Amino acid sequence: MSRYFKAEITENISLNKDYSLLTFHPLTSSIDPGPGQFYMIGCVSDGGGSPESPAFKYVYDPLLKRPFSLFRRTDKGFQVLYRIRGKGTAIIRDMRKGAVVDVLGPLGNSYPMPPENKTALVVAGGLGIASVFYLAEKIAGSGGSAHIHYGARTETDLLMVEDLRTIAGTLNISTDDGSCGEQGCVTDMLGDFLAQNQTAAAAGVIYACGPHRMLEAVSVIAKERGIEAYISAEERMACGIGACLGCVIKTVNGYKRVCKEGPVFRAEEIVW
Amino acid sequence: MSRYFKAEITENISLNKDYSLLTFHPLTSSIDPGPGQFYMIGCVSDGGGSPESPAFKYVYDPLLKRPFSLFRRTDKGFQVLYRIRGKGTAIIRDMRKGAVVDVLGPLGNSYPMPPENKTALVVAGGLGIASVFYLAEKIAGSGGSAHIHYGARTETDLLMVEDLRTIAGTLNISTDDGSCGEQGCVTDMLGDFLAQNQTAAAAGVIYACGPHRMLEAVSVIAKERGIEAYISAEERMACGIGACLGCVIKTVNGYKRVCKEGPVFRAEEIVW
Amino acid sequence: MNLSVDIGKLKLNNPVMTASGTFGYGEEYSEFVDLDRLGAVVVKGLSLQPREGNPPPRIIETPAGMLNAIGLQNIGIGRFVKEKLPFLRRFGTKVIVNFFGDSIEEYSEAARRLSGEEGIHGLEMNISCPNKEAGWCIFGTDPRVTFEVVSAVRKVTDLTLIVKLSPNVTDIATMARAAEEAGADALSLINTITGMAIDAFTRKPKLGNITGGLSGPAVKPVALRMVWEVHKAVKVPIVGMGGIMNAQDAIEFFIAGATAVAVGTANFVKPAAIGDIINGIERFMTDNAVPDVKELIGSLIT
Amino acid sequence: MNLSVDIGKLKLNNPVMTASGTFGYGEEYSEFVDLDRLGAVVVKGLSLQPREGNPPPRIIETPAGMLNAIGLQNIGIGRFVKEKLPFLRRFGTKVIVNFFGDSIEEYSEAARRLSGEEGIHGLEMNISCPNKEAGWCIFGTDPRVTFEVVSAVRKVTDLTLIVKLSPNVTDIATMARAAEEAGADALSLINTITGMAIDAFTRKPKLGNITGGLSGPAVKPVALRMVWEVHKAVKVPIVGMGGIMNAQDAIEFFIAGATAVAVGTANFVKPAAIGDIINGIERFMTDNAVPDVKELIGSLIT
Ligand SMILES: Cc1cc2nc3c(=O)[nH]c(=O)nc-3n(C[C@H](O)[C@H](O)[C@H](O)COP(=O)(O)OP(=O)(O)OC[C@H]3O[C@@H](n4cnc5c(N)ncnc54)[C@H](O)[C@@H]3O)c2cc1C
Ligand SMILES: Cc1cc2nc3c(=O)[nH]c(=O)nc-3n(C[C@H](O)[C@H](O)[C@H](O)COP(=O)(O)OP(=O)(O)OC[C@H]3O[C@@H](n4cnc5c(N)ncnc54)[C@H](O)[C@@H]3O)c2cc1C
Ligand SMILES: Cc1cc2nc3c(=O)[nH]c(=O)nc-3n(C[C@H](O)[C@H](O)[C@H](O)COP(=O)(O)O)c2cc1C
Ligand SMILES: Cc1cc2nc3c(=O)[nH]c(=O)nc-3n(C[C@H](O)[C@H](O)[C@H](O)COP(=O)(O)O)c2cc1C
Ligand code: FES
Ligand code: FES
Repeated sequence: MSRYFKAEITENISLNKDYSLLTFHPLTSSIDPGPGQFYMIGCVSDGGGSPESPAFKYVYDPLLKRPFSLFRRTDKGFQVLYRIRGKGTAIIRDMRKGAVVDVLGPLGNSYPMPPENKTALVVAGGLGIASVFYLAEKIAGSGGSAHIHYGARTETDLLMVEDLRTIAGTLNISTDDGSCGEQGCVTDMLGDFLAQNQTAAAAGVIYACGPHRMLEAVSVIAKERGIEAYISAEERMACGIGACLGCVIKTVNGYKRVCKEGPVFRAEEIVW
Repeated sequence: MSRYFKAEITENISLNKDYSLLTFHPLTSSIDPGPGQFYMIGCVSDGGGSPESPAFKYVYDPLLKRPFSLFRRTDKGFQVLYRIRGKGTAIIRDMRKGAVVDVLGPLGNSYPMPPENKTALVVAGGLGIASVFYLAEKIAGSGGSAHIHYGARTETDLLMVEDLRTIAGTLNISTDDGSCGEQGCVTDMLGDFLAQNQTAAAAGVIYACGPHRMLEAVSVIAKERGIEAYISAEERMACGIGACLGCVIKTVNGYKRVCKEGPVFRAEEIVW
Repeated sequence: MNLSVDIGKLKLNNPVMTASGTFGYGEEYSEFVDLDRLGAVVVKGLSLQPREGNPPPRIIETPAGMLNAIGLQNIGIGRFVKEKLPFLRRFGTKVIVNFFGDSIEEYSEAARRLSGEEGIHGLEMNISCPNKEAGWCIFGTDPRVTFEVVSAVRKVTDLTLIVKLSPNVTDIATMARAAEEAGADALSLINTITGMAIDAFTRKPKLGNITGGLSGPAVKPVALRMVWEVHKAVKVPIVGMGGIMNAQDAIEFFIAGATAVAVGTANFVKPAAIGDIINGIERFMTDNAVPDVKELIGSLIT
Repeated sequence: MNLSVDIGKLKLNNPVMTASGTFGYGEEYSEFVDLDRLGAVVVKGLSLQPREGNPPPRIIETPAGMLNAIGLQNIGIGRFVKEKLPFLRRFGTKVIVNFFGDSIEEYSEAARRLSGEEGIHGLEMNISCPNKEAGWCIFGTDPRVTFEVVSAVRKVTDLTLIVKLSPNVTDIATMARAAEEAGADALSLINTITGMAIDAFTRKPKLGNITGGLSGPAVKPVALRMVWEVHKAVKVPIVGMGGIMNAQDAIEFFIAGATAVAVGTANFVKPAAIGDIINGIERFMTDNAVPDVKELIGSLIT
């Protein structure tokens, strides 16, 4: 049972030109992840050959593993929902079923589940959905239900919406260009929701993941209304396990490591 | 018509654990190669994606293209017979049909065809066969026939023997361990052949490719018997086109570039 | 098969240690690596007082390498001794503490404080961190200043003293001799090479600190050359590092003249790397009939 | 869109040139690159007399880089002028001749000989090649010697004089200032970083010359940092190089302070690289509304 393992790719589905969904199955027994935790994935696959291949052992570009949130678990393994950004994700996109990858995880802390008397208010901006989906699923699984606010730039950036619908209490969608759902930003949508749902506002816990600006706006809203809020942060990472001090974020208690004390922080703790 | 082109992989057959045969088809019109010429192949494929992929554009390890002799031409394209040595060849081994690679070639000079009144004596040590096969085929195609001496360490290092048989006048095989053909080294076999075939010896031209020591031995034999001999040399290469001065070999006329003045040299020119 | 080597008074079970700053305080990696297997654990650089370090981003990947600008963030010697050292004492492995200061006095005081502690077996003096304000780097780039600061530390400690050299110098051999003459028991090299990354679109540096230190496979050729140059220049043992990713890399450093090696960036790439490297060295020695790792040291045939 | 820049008296159509030693004498690459598209062609380093260069192997690939130890093999200035220059004269592109000598006298004599030739538009003085015998490297590592040799060359030539700096120094800014004060019209950097590769099995150096110069993407972070440091230290224009593989890399060098860039190792990786880079710079300027490439120079926001 280790957080460092080799995994076989069991599925790698292209959702559209920019996004894919990878499923990997650990080849040795691994640890159960919590919602909000992440994995670091090596960007060299054995190309269907053997992990003893020189291509697997001696190619050092890309070098570092890439961090990805646990999107959800299926019977085929762990899923990560990812955007093709640079060379690492482009290589992962090209990995085929059966290829073997090096994985480290689950890493970091988890979103705390909402107490029984509280309602989960989930806010996702863009790929932030990857970090909160599993949380929403867990909440649904434990009999609760989450109000999900999901915003993206445009329709094609809205991912896995049908799956989301099955686990959401309510699902409010917005896009910057109005191509789907409300036009505008997800934080405005959250603000409106809270204004109209005083009970949810009074007994809610916010869980947010998305771009820095969005998280800042969420934290302002939460503060104004006195709602407990958790955000998931992102930083460049090398080790993923708290050793290199590379991934720090500024908090009211000094620098904290996103990979260790995070990625989930109380919103009020962050110095925006 | 350019010596620098993208090519599609039309076939990549594993001959055994250590050796494979790659066929690539130029996507733009390319130049006809001569026997003994070589290609430099980029070791990043587009992985079946697009050459615009960041994986294709921004991965710099392996960096340099790898040189490979033209093995032969088929209707599927140009073939190279290669051994999986390090990371570059391991990556090439894993390339699939349809992948696109960056290719430079044909490069260097060619073996001169034997004059009509002369017999070709082909000597190949190990992978040296990759460099002389096309020559033998050309000779067979033009109505001549080559006496081929082909030595390798052991049976599994003897490659494409059946194909070779169809184009050889005579084919003599040796292995270091006697697992196939004569036991011993290919140069001894050549020596014996010349001793027994005075006519071939008197009117022969030697073409040799293989390990340094073997080439040296061939050149000694050729000199002793006054036979014209050509050898194909190997050196580390960067540019492949004579610009970097990286691939020089010591000759009686000073350093010469294997990629430009070579890879084929008159045996007597080399300072062994 | 003998893998043991001596670094000053330190007897290491094998010649593989962790590179400072890449293995935390040991605890972080204990899940992936049996600490008892290591020749030594070298901990993250410490100073008398805790340090906040540089603003993020602190890490940028580069081709076959990475830039870091951690800025020597650390919990300070006091908290290290109280909170981290007890964990390390549980292992048989040697503990080497990497430290630094802003002045000769701070260096001496840090060394003095560390020397009294049970469970600290050696000191590695970082005179070469490139992430500090300009003036500071003089400890690692001016041989007279190097001599002075190493001499001062030498006076206050009996522990094995390893001086860690900066590669950002014209002549590493001169720096090495200065440290040796000042009483260093060993030298370690290389620290990171100062580099920089820029975002073409925002026109801003990619690191919060503008510049950072380059490590990883990209720097290995430079590290190997410097180890070889220093090996020819001094008598004290060398701890070689810079881009060691596998056992073969480590063997190359031994051949160039290193008595031991340290593994840094590789830990990030593969958390079990250092264990694999030790196993790989053993396998190499078996396969190539090398009964004693010391036979490899400085065995370059030129 | 304006891509033209001035390097000394040289007006370049665009700021992209070839790095000396990686583009032969221009002819070799004319099949893959339209030489008229280039800002300038910088030819392989020349000396008064032809040189044999180092024994092979001369090239070793390293992670995201390569070591070379060509040893300045060249056909000599005489043959260059007779055999190679006529070809280059056919193009509108500026021709910059990289040269070196073993003494101040040789440097001056070489510069004098080159200055009279039609079709040579500028000189690049290599004081930094790491592949020569020990004593020689002092031209590029001791600022007083740099000042002296550059001053001597300055006296004998009116051509634009670019001095090419070595990265193997503690303080590149000091070296840059020495060259500037001695009359250099421009500075180019970086040359290769000295490195080494060892075969673990044979225990021999992988290069015939033991050490060689590291180039390629691996060194880019170091090159970028040095360009930035030199940009802050001098007024003369800088030709930046070291690991430029694509247009974005080139833009980063402009932002760090380079007025022009040179492309080296990339030519080997993709023979059409330099043309692609020029096209890519144009595309970047269009996409990002940069009407004049000069706007980018030294535009780093810190
Ligand atoms: C805790 C955490 C969870 C994440 N979860 C997801 C997810 O579920 N889905 C998803 O698509 N992306 C996620 N990301 C971002 C993802 O890690 C980057 O998109 C990815 O590393 C880009 O790699 P690349 O090689 O394609 O890009 P390149 O730009 O080539 O990468 C260069 C380097 O920068 C790092 N890097 C680049 N972008 C980021 C980024 N945004 N955050 C951190 N490091 C970065 C890379 O890891 C690499 O070291 C997450 C990041 C963090 C820190
Ligand atoms: C003119 C010429 C023709 C060749 N023809 C063939 C052929 O038909 N089939 C075949 O299998 N091999 C051939 N080789 C050798 C082939 O180029 C190497 O096996 C290959 O480059 C190894 O790459 P790698 O990445 O797997 O190994 P690595 O060891 O990882 O390569 C590291 C670097 O060393 C270079 N290198 C390693 N071995 C050699 C070598 N023997 N010669 C030159 N450079 C080398 C690589 O190109 C690369 O730059 C030829 C070499 C030359 C010079
Ligand atoms: C994230 C990081 C932090 C580092 N911190 C320190 C440090 O605190 N003290 C020190 O002497 N060296 C430090 N180093 C340098 C390493 O110990 C080592 O010298 C360098 O990384 C080269 O080795 P590598 O290529 O194997 O990583 C650090 C390196 C990295 C990558
Ligand atoms: C094979 C080779 C030969 C070189 N020859 C010279 C030379 O003759 N004169 C010189 O000043 N620089 C020479 N250089 C250095 C390059 O001009 C350039 O400074 C260096 O390679 C860094 O750029 P790059 O990373 O783009 O290659 C040579 C570099 C290589 C790789
Ligand atoms: S990534 Fe190393 S401490 Fe977080
Ligand atoms: S490989 Fe560059 S000259 Fe031959």
